[in-house]
Amino acid sequence: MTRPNVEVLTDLWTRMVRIRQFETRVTALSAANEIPGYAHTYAGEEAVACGVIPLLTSSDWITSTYRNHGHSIARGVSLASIASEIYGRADGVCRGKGGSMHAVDQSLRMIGGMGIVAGGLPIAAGAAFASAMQGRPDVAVAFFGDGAVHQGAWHEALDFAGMFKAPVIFVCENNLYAETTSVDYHLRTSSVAEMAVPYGIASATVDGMDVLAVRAVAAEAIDRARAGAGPFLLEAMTYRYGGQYEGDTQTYKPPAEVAYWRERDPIAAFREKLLAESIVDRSRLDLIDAQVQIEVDEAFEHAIAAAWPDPSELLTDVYTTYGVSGVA
Amino acid sequence: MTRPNVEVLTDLWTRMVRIRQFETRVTALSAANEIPGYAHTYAGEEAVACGVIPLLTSSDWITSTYRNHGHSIARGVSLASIASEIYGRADGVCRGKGGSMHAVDQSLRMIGGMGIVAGGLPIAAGAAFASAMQGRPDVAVAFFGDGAVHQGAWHEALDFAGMFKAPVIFVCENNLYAETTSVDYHLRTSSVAEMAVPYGIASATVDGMDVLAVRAVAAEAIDRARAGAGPFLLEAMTYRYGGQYEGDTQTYKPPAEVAYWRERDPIAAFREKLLAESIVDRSRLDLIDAQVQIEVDEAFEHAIAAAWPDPSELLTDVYTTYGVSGVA
Amino acid sequence: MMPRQLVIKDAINEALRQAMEADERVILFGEDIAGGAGRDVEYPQASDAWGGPFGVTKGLLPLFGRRRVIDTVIAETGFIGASIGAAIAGLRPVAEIMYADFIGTSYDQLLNHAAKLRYVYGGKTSVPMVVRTVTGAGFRAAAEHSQTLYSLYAHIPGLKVVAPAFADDAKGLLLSAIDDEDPVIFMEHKRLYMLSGDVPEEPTRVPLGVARLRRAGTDVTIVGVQKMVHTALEAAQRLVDEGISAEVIDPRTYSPLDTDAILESVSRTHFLVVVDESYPRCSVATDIAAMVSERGFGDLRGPIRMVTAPHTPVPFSPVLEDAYIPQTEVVVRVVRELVNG
Amino acid sequence: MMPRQLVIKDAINEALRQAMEADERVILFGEDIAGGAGRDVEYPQASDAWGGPFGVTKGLLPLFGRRRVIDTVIAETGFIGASIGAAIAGLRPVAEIMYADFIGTSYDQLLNHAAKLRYVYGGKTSVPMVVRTVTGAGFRAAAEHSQTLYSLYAHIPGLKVVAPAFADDAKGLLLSAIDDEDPVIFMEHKRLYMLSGDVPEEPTRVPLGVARLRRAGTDVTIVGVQKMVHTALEAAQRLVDEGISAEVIDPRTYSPLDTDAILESVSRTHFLVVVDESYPRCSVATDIAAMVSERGFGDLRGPIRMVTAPHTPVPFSPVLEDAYIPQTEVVVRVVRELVNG
Ligand SMILES: Cc1ncc(C[n+]2csc(CCOP(=O)(O)OP(=O)(O)O)c2C)c(N)n1
Ligand SMILES: Cc1ncc(C[n+]2csc(CCOP(=O)(O)OP(=O)(O)O)c2C)c(N)n1
Ligand SMILES: [Mg+2]
Ligand SMILES: [Mg+2]
Repeated sequence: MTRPNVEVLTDLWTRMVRIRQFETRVTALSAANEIPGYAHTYAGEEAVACGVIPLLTSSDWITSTYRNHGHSIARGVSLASIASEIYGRADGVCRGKGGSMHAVDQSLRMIGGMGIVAGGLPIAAGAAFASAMQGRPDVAVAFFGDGAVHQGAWHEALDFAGMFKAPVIFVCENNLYAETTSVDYHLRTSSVAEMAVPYGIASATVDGMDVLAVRAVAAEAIDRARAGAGPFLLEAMTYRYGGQYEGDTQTYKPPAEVAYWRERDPIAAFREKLLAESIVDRSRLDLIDAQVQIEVDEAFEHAIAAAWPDPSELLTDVYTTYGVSGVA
Repeated sequence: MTRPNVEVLTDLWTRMVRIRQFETRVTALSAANEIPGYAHTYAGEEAVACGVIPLLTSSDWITSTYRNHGHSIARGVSLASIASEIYGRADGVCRGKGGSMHAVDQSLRMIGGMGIVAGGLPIAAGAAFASAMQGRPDVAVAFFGDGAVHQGAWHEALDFAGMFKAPVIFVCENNLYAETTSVDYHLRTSSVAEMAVPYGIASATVDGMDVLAVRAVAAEAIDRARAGAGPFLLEAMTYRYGGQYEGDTQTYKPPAEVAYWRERDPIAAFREKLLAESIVDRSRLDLIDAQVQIEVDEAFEHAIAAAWPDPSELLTDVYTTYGVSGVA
Repeated sequence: MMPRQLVIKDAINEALRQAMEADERVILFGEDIAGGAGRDVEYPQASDAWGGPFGVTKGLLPLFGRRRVIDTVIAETGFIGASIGAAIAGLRPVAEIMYADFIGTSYDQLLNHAAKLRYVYGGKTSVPMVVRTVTGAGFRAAAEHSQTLYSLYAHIPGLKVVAPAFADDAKGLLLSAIDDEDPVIFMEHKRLYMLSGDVPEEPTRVPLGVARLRRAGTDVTIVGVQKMVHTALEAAQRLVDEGISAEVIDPRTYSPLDTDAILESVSRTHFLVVVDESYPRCSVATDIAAMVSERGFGDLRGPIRMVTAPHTPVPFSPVLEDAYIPQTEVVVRVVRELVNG
Repeated sequence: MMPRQLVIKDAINEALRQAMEADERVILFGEDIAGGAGRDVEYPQASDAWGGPFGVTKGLLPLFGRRRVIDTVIAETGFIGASIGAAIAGLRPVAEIMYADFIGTSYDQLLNHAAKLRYVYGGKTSVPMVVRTVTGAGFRAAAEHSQTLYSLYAHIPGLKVVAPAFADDAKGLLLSAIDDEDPVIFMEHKRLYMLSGDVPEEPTRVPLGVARLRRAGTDVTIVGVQKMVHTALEAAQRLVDEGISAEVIDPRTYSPLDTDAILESVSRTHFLVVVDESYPRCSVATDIAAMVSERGFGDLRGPIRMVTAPHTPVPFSPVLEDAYIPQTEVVVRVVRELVNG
């Protein structure tokens, strides 16, 4: 892959900052008890979503998880509609029916933010299969965590994709933890990438704190898939700064480990790179930072002022077509 | 492992013949429409059950499948009680409630003949785990087919066993087919044994038509497990002579393939070996053959004359303890 | 065109064929739904060896090829999940779960994904897929190949549930299920596959959500669930001799349920018996009984009676299994007791 | 010993602790039921980080160690299946499915194995295991973390189903569930975890299969399902002002169901309302209603009314979720309409 140009690099930076600031706000609001329900933040992992998603066309498919804000923001979902969703408002990206755990936009071909670990993987494989079968160039990307590799659905999804050479990229966000459980305890292999072997699926492990490194491997994986060479398992080594969800006190993380990863912050590192290589100047980056700050402010101001769904929404959209007598 | 002595060798031979003749009768009776329901026969695969099961102590655990007659016979379940079960009689090994697909004896620590592909694997892993935890020497053996490796339950069972070093031996009866579907189509690896790698489980592929070869590897696997070295995946290459179940016309099997495997018949091969190495003489083997013939005759004569379960049996043993008011 | 006699198995096959002819997007997934996969060149005789264990899909492979008649590995979560994704991405998958009993191996995909992907995300997508599966006792197939489990699907908002009892309905409802924009569980009773009936040659749709009156009567309403419609009809026939006129309703679809048809019938007959071979607790039988006890109470002149299997797994032994499945005599006796007070 | 006030969460923790103290065979499996697995030496602060997402099992690790408080990977089929095998091989596993909604990922192990391993094989073995899981809406946890799904278990012969609503019952029923020789699904409502009540210090058992009269009354029987018992009690309290005396029954266990207690109550009050936050179709509400419509019909002076959630997934938005869960006012209105006829 050729080196992305300045516009692309600036755009990647912007998306990462947008995610970070959005999540920082979610954390603050959660701590203040302002947000109903669960919120799983993506801070620390920005380079993964931003390394992969901007490479996709608007007709490629994505499955996400409960930890979806980063994916949605990287995909271009407006901060206001995510914020509204988190607050359960009528103009939320899911009309308030999904909340933080499901805040993805199906009209951007984000199929779901699955609350069930590994639940999205076979679905992504199927979407990819369907694209290929219909002669379309679309690929699918399934995001999931390191903990998901233990699920039967993971096995069956990789098996399906390997068998039918479905153009799907399985992106494992290996953030070293499944809830409180570290990968040292839960994995039997030294990487998730190795686990692809029995399925006949190509794989690679990449530094998930380096957006360009992720991008380079993802681009290859996507190109391969579009060219009919089949699925890919991309493991990105990353770290979640927040708890499993907001409110998790994270007593299970050794401070030295946290410090090590904070040291490798994907946004700070990328900023340094951009400055060191004189790609963008400091004032431009600061401006972006400030603009994003305003965007985030506005998004949440919008959300708390937004209307609640009409109670009649409770009963709509269970089915696309209802029974003859109107009864579900 | 040292070479088994004459008694052991003769016993292995006898068990194999018992399975073969029993299954041959089941096939004939099925063809004559005398047997209710499904029957999945084990003819051709005798060396696997007989290579493994006689090594077990009476307190080791087994999970089997719908294709269980061979496992039960190798375990020493009486032919009469299996035949009665196949006919749904009161003195069947499951009191007539299970039929051919479930004809195993729980009092011999055969936990079940699972009708669900791969359903027994996590259960065997759990039994093994419990033995080890209680400081007992018992191991568990889970039998399953090549087709089962695609199930989520397979993945989760191997994962569990690998993680907790449960003393379980996973025995894959690779008979080249899952129903009509050949392993060439359904596997992405050149063996099932390789699939053990991500679970940190040791494995081997063995000639499943050679009872002594199976026995040698199984003995090692069992010893390892008893010694606390954890699980093992043993893949035995074999062939089913019958259909997926009786009535299956098997149009999917190329005649040359059938001939190739028939040529390598485990019973004929073992007989030749016993004779060639002058371990047992022909007349002794012929006598065993004839005696087994009588056993099988008697078993089925017994079964068709045996009483039906009392209708009250319908309602018993759903629970061990019933509700206070006697209501389930 | 004229209707001909077809057995249900063939009626289903015809529905699949016509749907696939009419719409490129319809594809089939399942284990050995053709058979002999991977050998078409090397050993062509293997192709289409089975058409599924009951031969329901036999003959579709030669017409539509491996591209659309897709033999999967034994991984229900894999191919049901893939069907969901494929449905969203523009296909119309019809996936076969070989026996309804196996649903536990893919239940999450239906419960949390197929059923909810529309509602949770604000109505932006549909999941137009069909899961065909095989229900029912009486085949001497024991506890893991004989269950009905209708209520595991009917309980779940977002799923539709169809369980035909006649050949014309099997064809017409399957065509509607494939047309439908929502996930439909289409349940075929293995003991009805060989039942024949008039079936129109053309692809005539039968709408989901509409019960069918299979016999008119005045003294009692018997609702039969799938195969039990036939038991109800036999009972009704026998009751004629006793001077009892029984009306028999086949709901045909259990979600949506045609509550109006059942209530209307009970408003005339004043008595209701529901016959269902499923487990008795939290079943479609209790669902229908509860609905009428709430909405049709004023019309009732006696208790609602449910004739069901006992609260036990399905036993293998023929004598036990025969005692397990609701028998015509029992329905006759229950109706007699009920109507004669 | 005196009862003290404990919240349900702590009552459950105490039951587990006492069961584990009394019986070496009791072990726990689940995801992060302790937390920080694998780090006990390297970073001991990680140990017991969570005690499950609600802290229900917190404090058991220090007492019983990793040998008996076992953090698993995210593989419900793996550890539920393993629990079955371990139960058969002499242990008494208590496995946690973090949310009832996740049951689809291990449903086969319960449906076809735990529930059937005794019956199918002629009564030679028992499967003494408990699956603890967390039910219920009202936590702003949306469609995949808020379901109850009682009927998916109660439908299945061979499983027992317990769903307590009070602290004393939570403790006493869990102890009985662990003692029980059969597989028991023990359902804990997340919105009740912090509800406190008197709980005896000693390990007092509450038998399975016995309903509890939570309020005596004469005019109507309200059966509440788990958290809805509290809604029923609130409604009963409000109805006093209207001169209506409502009796409130908490079945506590749904399989076996104490049908006698419900029927006896209805025989005195002549009216029945069932309140359940589950999906309305094929639910425990329909089960109870159908049972009474069959066996208690003669006692009824009006329709059986079911106050349930609508046939939709659980919505996230607080305003929608509040409308989703049966509200006290609705129960009051329904009772009023019913009794005043
Ligand atoms: C089938 C299932 N089991 C358990 C859970 C509870 N749960 C939610 S997130 C999680 C940890 C997932 O870890 P990982 O896959 O590494 O993703 P991460 O949260 O670290 O991004 C668990 C156990 C679930 N949602 N689904
Ligand atoms: C979960 C599940 N899916 C499908 C089936 C139907 N089925 C029964 S046996 C079988 C093939 C199994 O093949 P294999 O594992 O190789 O075992 P074999 O029969 O060859 O011994 C299939 C698909 C089943 N019993 N369970
Ligand atoms: Mg993780
Ligand atoms: Mg096989």
